[in-house]
Order: sequence, then C-alpha cells, then structure tokens
Amino acid sequence: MTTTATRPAPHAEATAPTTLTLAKAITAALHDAMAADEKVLLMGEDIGRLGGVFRVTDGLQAAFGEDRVVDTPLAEASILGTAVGLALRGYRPVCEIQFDGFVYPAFSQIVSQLAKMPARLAGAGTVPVVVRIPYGGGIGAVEHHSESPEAYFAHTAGLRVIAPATPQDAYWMLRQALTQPDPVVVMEPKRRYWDKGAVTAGAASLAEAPALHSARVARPVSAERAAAGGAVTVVAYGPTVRVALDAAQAAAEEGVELEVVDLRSLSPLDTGTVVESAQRTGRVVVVHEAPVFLGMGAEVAARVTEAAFHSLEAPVLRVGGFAVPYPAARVEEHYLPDAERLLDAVDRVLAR
Amino acid sequence: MTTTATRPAPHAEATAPTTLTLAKAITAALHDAMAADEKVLLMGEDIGRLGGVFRVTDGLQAAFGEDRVVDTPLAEASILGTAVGLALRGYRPVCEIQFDGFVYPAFSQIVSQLAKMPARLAGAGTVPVVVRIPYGGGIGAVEHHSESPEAYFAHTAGLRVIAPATPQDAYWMLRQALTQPDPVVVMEPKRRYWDKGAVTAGAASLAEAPALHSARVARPVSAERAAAGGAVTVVAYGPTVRVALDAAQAAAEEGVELEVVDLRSLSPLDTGTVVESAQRTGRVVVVHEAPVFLGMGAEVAARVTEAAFHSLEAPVLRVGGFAVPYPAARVEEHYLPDAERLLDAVDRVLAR
Amino acid sequence: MPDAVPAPDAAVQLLDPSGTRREDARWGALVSGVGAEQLRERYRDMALVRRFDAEATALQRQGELALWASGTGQEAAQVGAARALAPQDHVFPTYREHGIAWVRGVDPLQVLSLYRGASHGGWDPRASGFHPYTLVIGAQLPHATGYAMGVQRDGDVATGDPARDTAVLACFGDGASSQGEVSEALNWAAVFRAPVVFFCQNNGWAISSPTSRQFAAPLARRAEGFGVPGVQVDGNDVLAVEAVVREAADRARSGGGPTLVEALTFRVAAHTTSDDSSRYRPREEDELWATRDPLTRVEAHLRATGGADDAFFDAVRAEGDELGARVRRGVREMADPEPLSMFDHAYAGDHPLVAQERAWLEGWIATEPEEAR
Amino acid sequence: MPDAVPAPDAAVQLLDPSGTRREDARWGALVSGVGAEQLRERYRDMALVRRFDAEATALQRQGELALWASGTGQEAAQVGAARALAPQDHVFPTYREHGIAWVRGVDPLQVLSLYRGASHGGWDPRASGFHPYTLVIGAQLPHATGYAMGVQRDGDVATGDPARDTAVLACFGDGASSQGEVSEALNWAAVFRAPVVFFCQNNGWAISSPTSRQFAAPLARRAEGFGVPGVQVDGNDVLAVEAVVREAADRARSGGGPTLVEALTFRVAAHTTSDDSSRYRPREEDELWATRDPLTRVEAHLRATGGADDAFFDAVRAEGDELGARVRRGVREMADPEPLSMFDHAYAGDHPLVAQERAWLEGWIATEPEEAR
Ligand SMILES: Cc1ncc(C[n+]2csc(CCOP(=O)(O)OP(=O)(O)O)c2C)c(N)n1
Ligand SMILES: Cc1ncc(C[n+]2csc(CCOP(=O)(O)OP(=O)(O)O)c2C)c(N)n1
Ligand SMILES: [Mg+2]
Ligand SMILES: [Mg+2]
Repeated sequence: MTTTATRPAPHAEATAPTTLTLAKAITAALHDAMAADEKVLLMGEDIGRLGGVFRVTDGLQAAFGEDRVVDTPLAEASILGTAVGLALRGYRPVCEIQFDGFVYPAFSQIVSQLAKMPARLAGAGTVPVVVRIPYGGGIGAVEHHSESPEAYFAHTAGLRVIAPATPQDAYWMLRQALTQPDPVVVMEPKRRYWDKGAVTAGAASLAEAPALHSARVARPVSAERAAAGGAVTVVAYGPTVRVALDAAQAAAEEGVELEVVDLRSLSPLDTGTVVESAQRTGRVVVVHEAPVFLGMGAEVAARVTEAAFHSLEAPVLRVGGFAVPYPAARVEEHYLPDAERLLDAVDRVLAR
Repeated sequence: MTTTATRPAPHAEATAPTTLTLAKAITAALHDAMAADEKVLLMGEDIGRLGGVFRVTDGLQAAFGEDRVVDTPLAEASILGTAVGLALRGYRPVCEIQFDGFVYPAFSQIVSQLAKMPARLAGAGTVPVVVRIPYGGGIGAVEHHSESPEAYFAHTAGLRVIAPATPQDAYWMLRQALTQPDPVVVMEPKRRYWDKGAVTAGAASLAEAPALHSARVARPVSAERAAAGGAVTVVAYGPTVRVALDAAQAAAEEGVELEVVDLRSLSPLDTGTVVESAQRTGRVVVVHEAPVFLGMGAEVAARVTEAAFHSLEAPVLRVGGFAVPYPAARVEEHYLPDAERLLDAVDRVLAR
Repeated sequence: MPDAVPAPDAAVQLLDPSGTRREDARWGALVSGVGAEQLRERYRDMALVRRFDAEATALQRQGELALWASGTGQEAAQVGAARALAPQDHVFPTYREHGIAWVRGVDPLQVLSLYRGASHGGWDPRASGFHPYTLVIGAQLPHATGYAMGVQRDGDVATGDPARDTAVLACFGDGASSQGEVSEALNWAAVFRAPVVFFCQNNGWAISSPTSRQFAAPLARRAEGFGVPGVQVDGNDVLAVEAVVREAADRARSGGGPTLVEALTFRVAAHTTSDDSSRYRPREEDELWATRDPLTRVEAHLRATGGADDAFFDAVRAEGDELGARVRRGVREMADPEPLSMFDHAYAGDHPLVAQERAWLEGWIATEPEEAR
Repeated sequence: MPDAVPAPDAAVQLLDPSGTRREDARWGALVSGVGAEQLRERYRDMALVRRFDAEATALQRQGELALWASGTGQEAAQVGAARALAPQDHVFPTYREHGIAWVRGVDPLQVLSLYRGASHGGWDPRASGFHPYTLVIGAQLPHATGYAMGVQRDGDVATGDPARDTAVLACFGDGASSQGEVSEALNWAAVFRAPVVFFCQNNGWAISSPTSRQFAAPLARRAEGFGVPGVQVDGNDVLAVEAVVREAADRARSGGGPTLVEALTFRVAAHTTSDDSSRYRPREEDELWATRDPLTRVEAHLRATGGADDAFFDAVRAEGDELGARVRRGVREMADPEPLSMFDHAYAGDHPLVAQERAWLEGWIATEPEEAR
C-alpha cells in the first residue's frame, strides 16, 4: 500500500436539503463519514472502479483512493473476516455484500466472530464493522437476488440491525451506524434505491435525526380518530413501508385509517412506539417480504401482544412471504405482499 | 474407494423395547437405517474411528466400512456441499456437525443449496440430506459449544427441522427423517444424550410412531381440570421438555396443572396440537434455550394467538435465553431457562 | 510475483490464432480422432452457441429476458470441454455455461427461461448429465466433488469399461477461485482421489475485477499445491481444450483422481446485460482478444486445409438464423409460470404450512378483481 | 501422492534430536544472536510452559477446569515463533497457543479462566499483541490478514524502523488447513502483499484425523500455489523455528508480503482432556515422537556445550513448581464471574432489550430463594 490516497480537501458537509435517491443518500452518507473519519473504509466486490453494481459507491474510490475503497477478491467470508481484523486495528470497515443471497458465505464470520468478539474481548476492544446488504425482491431478478435475510441477523445477539426506508433515513442511519461502537447490519431496500426524497445532510443535520434505534410513525392517526374505532396499526420496514403507505391511502378512501409505523430498527426493536400505537388502535398488522414463519412479524406480534394484550381487539396479523424459496421473478408479484394483501389483513383484523 | 465395506449380515431389526440413552437411540437409528438402505451414508469430523465426540456413531464404521462412515476433512461447508452432490447421485447422506457453533461455515450450502435445490430442480431430482446438530447448553462447555441455532433453520424455507426430546423419539424421528424426500435438520439436545428411556426399535415399531411432524402432549391435563381453570399449556422441545416436565411436577404440588406439549417438529410446526391445548387452558408459556428475540417462541406465540385469540386469558409468554452471546459456562445456569424461571412465567400468565 | 495472466500461447495450444495446427506429440494424440468432419461439428457448435448468445442478448434488450450473461468469446473452452466428455459424465456449471449446455443437449429455451425469470432452471440433469446453473459463486464445486464420491461408491471408476467409468466436470471462473469452497472442493477431491475435472474458465474478469485481484500465482500452480495436477490451456483453442480435458477426464475415470484445467479465455461482452464494462476495462484488451477469436481460427484452418468451404459456412449461418428464430419465437411465446407453481417443489413431501399458504393464494387469486391479476 | 507428513529432519533443522547443532549458513545466520544465555531463556520458557500445561491438565482432572487442550510437545514451535517476534507484532492464536501466550506476557490464569468456563478469554490484546483464542477452526486467519491490511494502511511496513515495522502471526493447525477461510486468508494476503506469517503447527492430528485426511501435498507447497513462499521446519527445534519465523517476519515487515511456515511437531496428549487418543492413534507414533522431544535436545545441547549445568536445570524446575503452585492456587481461588456480567460486553453501546433483560435477571437473582442460587 505504497500509494497514498488522494485526500479530499477538508470537507464542508452540505446542509441544505437536496433531493436524492435512496441510493445516492447512502453514497452521500458514506462520503461524509469518510471525510469526517479517516478510519472509515469501504470493502466489497466491484465497489471501486465500477462503483458497485448499484453504483452506491460511485466516485468514492476516486475521492478517497484505493486503500479506503477496496475492491476485494470474490470471497464474502474474508470480506467480513478481514473487516474484523481491520476493526481490531482501529479501522471502521463498511462491507458491501453485493446481494442478499451472497451474505451466507460470511455467516460464520458474522455470527461467530463479529457478533461475539466484543463479549470475548470483555471490554478490551470493539469491532465497529458496518455490513451493508441490498435486500428484498420486486426487481425482476434471478435466483438469490431478492431475498430478505434480516431475521437471521435480528435473532443474532451482538448485532444491531437497521432497515431505512427513506433517503433521509438512509443518510442519517448510516451516519449514525458509523459512530456506533458495535457491529451494525444495514438492510438496504434495494427496490427503493431509486425512490427520491428530500435529504438534509451534513454533521449539523445529524442533531435533528431521531435516535438510530427508534421507530417512526410514518403516517399518524389522530387520537380522536383512533378512539372512534376502525383504525389499524400497520407495522412495516424497509421496502414495505411504501406498501403500507399505499395501502393507507387506499384504506382512507374507504374510511379506514391506518397508522403506519416504520420500524427503522429491527434489533433492538422500538417496541414502545408500536405498543403505543397498538394501544390506541387495538389492531395491528405487520408486513414484510421475508417468509412469515419466524420472520420479524413473529417477534413484533409476540412482543406487542404481550405488552398490549388487553388493548387488542384482534390478534396481530402478519402478511409476508410464503414458506417457499423466493420464486422465479415472473411470479414474484404473487409472492410479495402488496397493498391489496395488506388491506385484506386489515379487513380481517377489523373483522370486516 | 477400492476397499469394499464389510456388509453386515441381513439385519433383523430389534423390536423388543430396550433401555437406551438418547445418544444410543440415535446410534441404533443410524445403524438400522444403514442396514435397511444401502444408500444411507454418514459424513462428519471424527465420526469413524473415534465414533464421534459424543460416540453417537460408535461402531458404525466397523460395521459398515469407511465408504459409508466417512471421516471427512475439517470443512463443514464441504461436508454439506459434498452431501448435496452425493444426494444428487442417489445417496442419502447424514452429516454430523460436531457442535452447534460449527454449523455456520456450512450455512451457505444449507440455505442456498440444500434448501433451494429442489425448487431449482423443479421435480427433476431431490436432495434428501439429513443434518445432525448436537445443540444447546448446560454441559459446562467452552465458547461455541452450547448454542441453539434452530431458528435460523426453521425460518429457512425448504428445510424440515426436528428436535427429539426422548430416546424413543430420537430413534423414530431419525428413521423417519431418513425416508423423507426432503432435507431434514435434526437438532439433537446434547445435554440429554445421556438420558435413558425405553426404545422400541426396528421397522415394525415405525408403524406405531407418530407422524414426523406432529407434536406430542408429553403430560396431559384432563378436560375437567382444564375447564376448572388454573391450568397452563407449556410448549417445549428438545432439552427444555425435561425442564417443562420438572416444572409441571413442582406446579402440581402447588395445585397448578401444566399441560406439556413437546413440539418435536419445529418446521413444519404442528400448530393444531398447541392450539387445541391453548383453547382448553387459555394460557400458554413457551420455553427454549435460544434467545427469546425471534426465537421459536415468537412463532409459536404469534401463531397460537392468531388461532386461539378469543380463548386466551393472557398473552403467550416466552421464557428463554437472553439477547447476549451464550455466556461463559460458570454462569450458564443463569442464562438457561430452568423450572423456576418457567414457573415464574406460569405465575405471571395466571396473574398470580 | 509470478505473472498470473500469461498469454494463452504460452499454454497448451494446438491451433494458433491464425488457424495453423501446431505439432504436439503429447496433446495432439488426444485429439487424433478430430479430423475435418469433427472439426466442422465443433465449429458448428461454437457458431450456433454464439448465434444463440447474440439472440439472447437481443431478447434481453427487448425486455424479453430479465438478464443475460453472455458466453461470447468462451465458445472454444465450453465446446471443447463438453466434447471431451462421455455421455455418462456429469457437469456442474456456473451460470455462463451455455456452450456446454448446448453440447449436452439441454433445450436452449430452458436456459432462457431462467434468464427470463420464468424458472430457476428446471432442466433434468438425469437426462443430460448437466446440473442446474449455480449462481452462488463456487457453491457447485463441493457438489461436483460429492457427486464424484458417489460415482466412486457406485464403482463407476477404473472398471476399464468406457461406457461406465465416469468423470465429473466442475466449472468455475477466475473470480470463483477466491471462494473458500473452491479450495475446499479441490482439496477434498485430492484427499479422496475423486474423479473430478476442475475446469476454470479464466476469462480475465470477475465483473469489474481483473484476475490480479483474485490470485497472485497461476491457478495451475495452485492445483499442484493441493496435490492435483494443473494444466493451462489456450481456452480459445477448441482442439487444445478438448485434448487437455480429455486427458483429465480419462485420468479421473481410470481412478487417477482430480485435475485442474485452467482455460485462458476472454469475456467479450460485459459481465451481464446489466453491466457496463467500459467503466473498468481498457479498450485495448478487447482489441487484443479480438485477434484471438475461437471461431475465426477454426474457420481459417478448415478453409486452408480444405476441410470446409463457403457452402458449409453458409449452411451453418442459415442454421444459426433458424436457431435464432426458434429461440426468439420460443421466448416470446413462453408462458409465465402458474403462480401456484412456486409451491410445487419447495418440498417433495407433504408440508402443511405450504399447503395452507398455497390454498390461501389460490383463493386469493380466484377472488381478486380481474385487473389486479 | 506426495508424502504429506515427512519426517521433521527433512525440514529446516538447526538442533537435531540428539542436541547437536547443525551447520546451516542460511538459517543459522538468523539465530546468530542466540547464544547460551538466550538458549537458556528459551529452555526456561519451554520448561515453564510444559509445567503450566501439566498443572492445567491436573486441574482439569480435579474438576477445576471444564476442559484443557494440552500443548505439550509443541513448546519449541510456540516459543520459537514467539521469540522471533517484535513487541509491536501481533498474534492471532488458536486455542492451543499457551506457549506463545506465555512469551507475550499473557497472564496464565487468564488463559485458564477460559478453560475453567469463567470467561471467553478477556485478556487485552492491545497490551500483549496477543489476540483472543479462536475456537472456530480457521476463523482467526482472515482476522490476521485484515489486521495486517490495517498495519499497511498505518504505514507500519517497510519504514526500516525496527521498532515500527510490524508483522502479524496467524496460527493454525493441520486440520484447519482444510477450512476454506484459511485458503481465502492466504490468498488475500498474497494478493494484497499483507505482512502476515501463516504459522501452521502440523501436529499430525486434528482430533482423530491424521493429516492424510486433510491434505494430499505438503502445506508448504500449497503456499507456493498461492504465490506465497512456504517453508517446512522441524517444529520441535526451537532454534530452527525461531530462524524460519524470523525470516518470514522480516519479509513481512519489510514489505515482502506473506510467508507460510509449517512446523512439523506432535500433539503429545490427546486432543483435549475430553478426548482419548488411544482410540485412534497407534502407540508407536507416541513412542517415535518421544525421541524428538523439544526440551530434551536443548538440555542435551546446553549440557554438552557447557551452556548450562545442574544448577540451572534445578532452578528452572523450582521455578516451574512455583508457577504450578501459583496457577493451582489462582484457579482454586478464581471467583466465578458475576451472573450479570454476561450483559456487560455484548454491546458496547446502549441496548434497551439487553438492559431490560439485565434488570429482570438482577431482580430475579435478588428475589430467588437463597438455595436456588
Ligand atoms: C457468493 C457470491 N458472491 C457474489 C456474487 C455476485 N457475482 C456474480 S458473478 C460474479 C463474478 C464472477 O466472476 P468469475 O468467477 O470470474 O466468473 P465469470 O462471471 O467471469 O464467468 C460476482 C461477484 C455471487 N453470484 N455469488
Ligand atoms: C469450524 C469448526 N469445526 C469443528 C470444530 C471442532 N474441533 C475443534 S479442534 C478440531 C481439530 C483441529 O485440528 P487442528 O487444526 O489440526 O488443530 P490441533 O487441535 O491439532 O491443534 C476440531 C475438529 C471447531 N472447533 N470448529
Ligand atoms: Mg471471470
Ligand atoms: Mg493438528
């Protein structure tokens, strides 16, 4: 590593809101984090010259050099394993996994090393590695490119797991992840990469950002409306937040109010926000793309039911993928939960 | 492979009940399955000459030869990967993973290949691989030797996941698994390996065996007693069945009846048996060693609540491991759910 | 650091880029049966596969396929390797093995159904000995080794019966060589002397990464480090590939254990239709490899030796057009799978949850308003 | 098939089993600074480590430890390697590296706390450069390579400053060599020329599997296949190991990239105290290796050359007894961890669920009847 990376000029982070796609909001977050902390470095397949298959790291190698934006050999176990080593040396590696289905070769490193190293070190070191995983379906892709493996990580003690749904959250949450002392898995909703939204960037904007592990009421229902009955809490995250908002709009036209909670963080889970909403509406539906069986919805349902049992008018219902491998793209629309399917569950939870 | 395996004499399978440890019941099942089907072969680290670190395969290499009891190189990914290849050639490999924490190097092969190959083949072949994993804690072991990774597999579409709790079930379920056309993950409760029980073995006994994917009421509560109130359904599997039965005995002394359901199968889940019990008792507690967060208990709670919402007097409670890496053995008793902790949840679900 | 990407002429070569046949006692003998007629067959295979590939690329541009991974430039490697195999041999391919699929008789439309997003494959490996395309890089190599261990247990090695002894071809790319599972599979095959031919098409690139990012020594030497013979062959020379793979397959079938063959070739197109190689690959490289085309040299050789004339090449071209038309029509007419088919093969045995979800979707589709479908 | 387990005398050796120093211009020069005094130090290290190991084995038999993985027989490999390192170097060990831990100044009681089941390690690698024991076979090798990539980025390679240039020692066993991650790490280090010394203690066995089940060619040749120099050394010769590792570490520190050192040694005890090697290992093998003991030859050499006398050996023995007593006392007095400590380091930052579960357990312990605790 004799080449010295071109160091960007001291970077005045932008603060005025701009319109960015979710993908570009991540690019901006990575850029700003790298400028702010020279220990941040990026590792992954094709992330340098190519800028990543989704172009999320586009321009970053040119800006920060090959030592900080590392095109790695094709080996996910070692991307994670070397990241652990780099973190032990004081670096903050951000690992890009090219697609959801390719994270499994790294599973042992993630579950047995990254997640457990802090407990093993017992205070004598940290491994603040960030793992970025473009995930989820709906992009018409071939096998292994449309999966939703978040439950594996959320069930793993020692990891933090987040799933931004909007460009602004993508920016904020990634920047926050990059100040965490713990490993963070970022589930990036790949079919929303091209969705646009206003993003306030820069260090100053981080002060406005909600806490990393808080949920967000993406569409509130007023206390009165909730008290009147016929309102339902819909819990979503990542790619299904858009589905939930679409459903909410359709439901509103039929006089049903959906309070949409965007979880944002999957582990730890902001149970409080969901429970509070559930207590007001008395009805909850959870929606995600992963198979329902032992998906995030199971935990949300179990936890919310435990905390709000006597407020619930109906069991928490779950809408999600089926108990089969992700199907061929030509039928994925039948696999993925859409607004229609969500509204069907809303009807059921309302006993309509 | 020039050595011809010593073929055991045509094998008259034993039928009279004998007392066996759970480990030896597995040995017997493997032996009988190998004798009955020459395509069955065993693969794993140290399973041949040594007979496995738990001696589960003791004597089998002597009986069936090195081609059918294969001491493999130290590489779990390839144990599973070559098993997939052997299965495609018409074999029925049984892979032994030495300890729970060492299954992760094989995770990609299990999740992306074994579980998905049948869908990829679309009928043009099957991969009936059995994966045996000694799992769970309580044996005073060092790191990675006490984990409960069952939720990872149960969430994975394409796999069947079972967890026998008794010697008889260990025998029956493994033999049944070895006639399945699908991949099966067998979670073996390692701290119960030395528990003894009556085992009726042999082909004839299989006719008496309950269906592979059915739950079992390990301790029933009479309809009258349930109707009288104050009864609770406890759902357990693998190592916690014993915990639940102990708790039931203690509770009975205090006048509380616990109906203990041993799930036996984790995926698919016999929801019917649990729901039926829940409808009678109105109260459910689930207990397992894995972290509660997104553990099997979440799915049981969500599914039972959905099916039996109006019969439930209280939310389903979960008792299990904490959201931290499995701790050092000297404090594991505080991590593992025991009868006391289970009874505490029983009290809570009874609002006592 | 040794040169990891030598020029293919330094490797085994029987037909140089100008179409001149090189004398080579050892390797030449292995393809002594390949006369003009057989060479015409191989040319025809390569030309049809290339035509098919071009059609697939066009179909992707027209929105008929979700994606296409072109094999253009790798025809000699694939056809040569496939022609070295016996009917009872088995192939574990990557996602780019269209030329091998072709020779093994897999219906091209089946391959396209995968890239259309209409299936995950679905051809019958029991019929063709050609297993499903594997998209997880390197994962098929342990399958190949395991399959070969099954062959050993079946006693289908070293019987001396050419219709019985069986080899397994394990395909992978230069990028794949970095995956731990690839090293593991090579090592297992060495330890168990399993009848596997590890067949690497080193096409210079793994998406945007050149081979210098994947290894610091030639793969052939890597093989030797595992106790496995390794051979580098000009992957754009169909004859040389056939010779080298034949020797390796013969060794496997006769109980001599695995071999690694590294075929030096070039991915002429971008990685897939979603990729843009101009972002990372110098033009000169494309130009250089254009001079090493696998078809041109066979055509030149056949013409120079009188092995084929215009009529032959015209006929192959016409056949290619026909194939193109058939493929185009087939894809355009390809029915989408039934939605409920996603439940059909997840499990071969009964599964109550799958049955329940299937019933739910069936009802849902039946009651959904027409336009939502 | 090449011989995978050659006799150690065929490898680099400076002190033969009889204690005779062999002339060797190349390797001898690397330990020219090791005179009688230094050799006494190495002897002392090895003797104390062996004594410690015996004590640990006894403590396990007495129920004070959950398990013990004996390093007896491997003292020369471990002490030799550790003595070749500079203070700023880093070590990524397996679970059997007690001799390296000792030389790096890790408290032996800390090592025992892991095997007692009282911790998962917990020593501070920032103080000793000695990272946590890794129990998942091979997983520490990518860590070592990554750490070395950090060293490169810090500019701590090839500065010429001996107090700054840094090497990383990546330890693994013969069995571990079969894990894909080990090949991956070797390959990455080769591709990035990272300053890693891959240090394999080939002790002949991976639990019950002999090395013939792990590889079909010597590991040193495997390294070369990845473009990495490979050296086989007599692992029971502390001088030779020090020389070979020193050269490799120097190469790493000066920017010459990785090296693989295969130290041929022997696991004298069973795999762990839970294992019974009589089930699989022929007695003759134990007997053969008893003649190659790493301590005996140093003692013979020191005595023959007048480098040490009875007084020295008596003193070391006494020191060993003292260490044994200290360790025994330390383990017996070792307090169990606080139950609530399991929550302390799972996350370095706040975590509401962990906090909630911690509070619950705290309350539970406080209210539980005394005898249940
Ligand atoms: C485990 C895994 N990681 C990443 C990918 C994404 N990916 C698809 S093809 C490819 C490059 C493969 O290169 P190579 O092995 O040389 O084969 P080629 O495409 O050149 O035929 C990558 C990184 C994948 N499919 N699987
Ligand atoms: C991934 C993984 N698989 C299996 C094991 C169980 N195991 C512990 S030590 C060992 C043998 C290791 O042999 P080797 O690498 O030669 O090291 P040695 O014990 O001889 O020092 C095995 C199989 C493990 N710890 N990790
Ligand atoms: Mg390539
Ligand atoms: Mg060993």
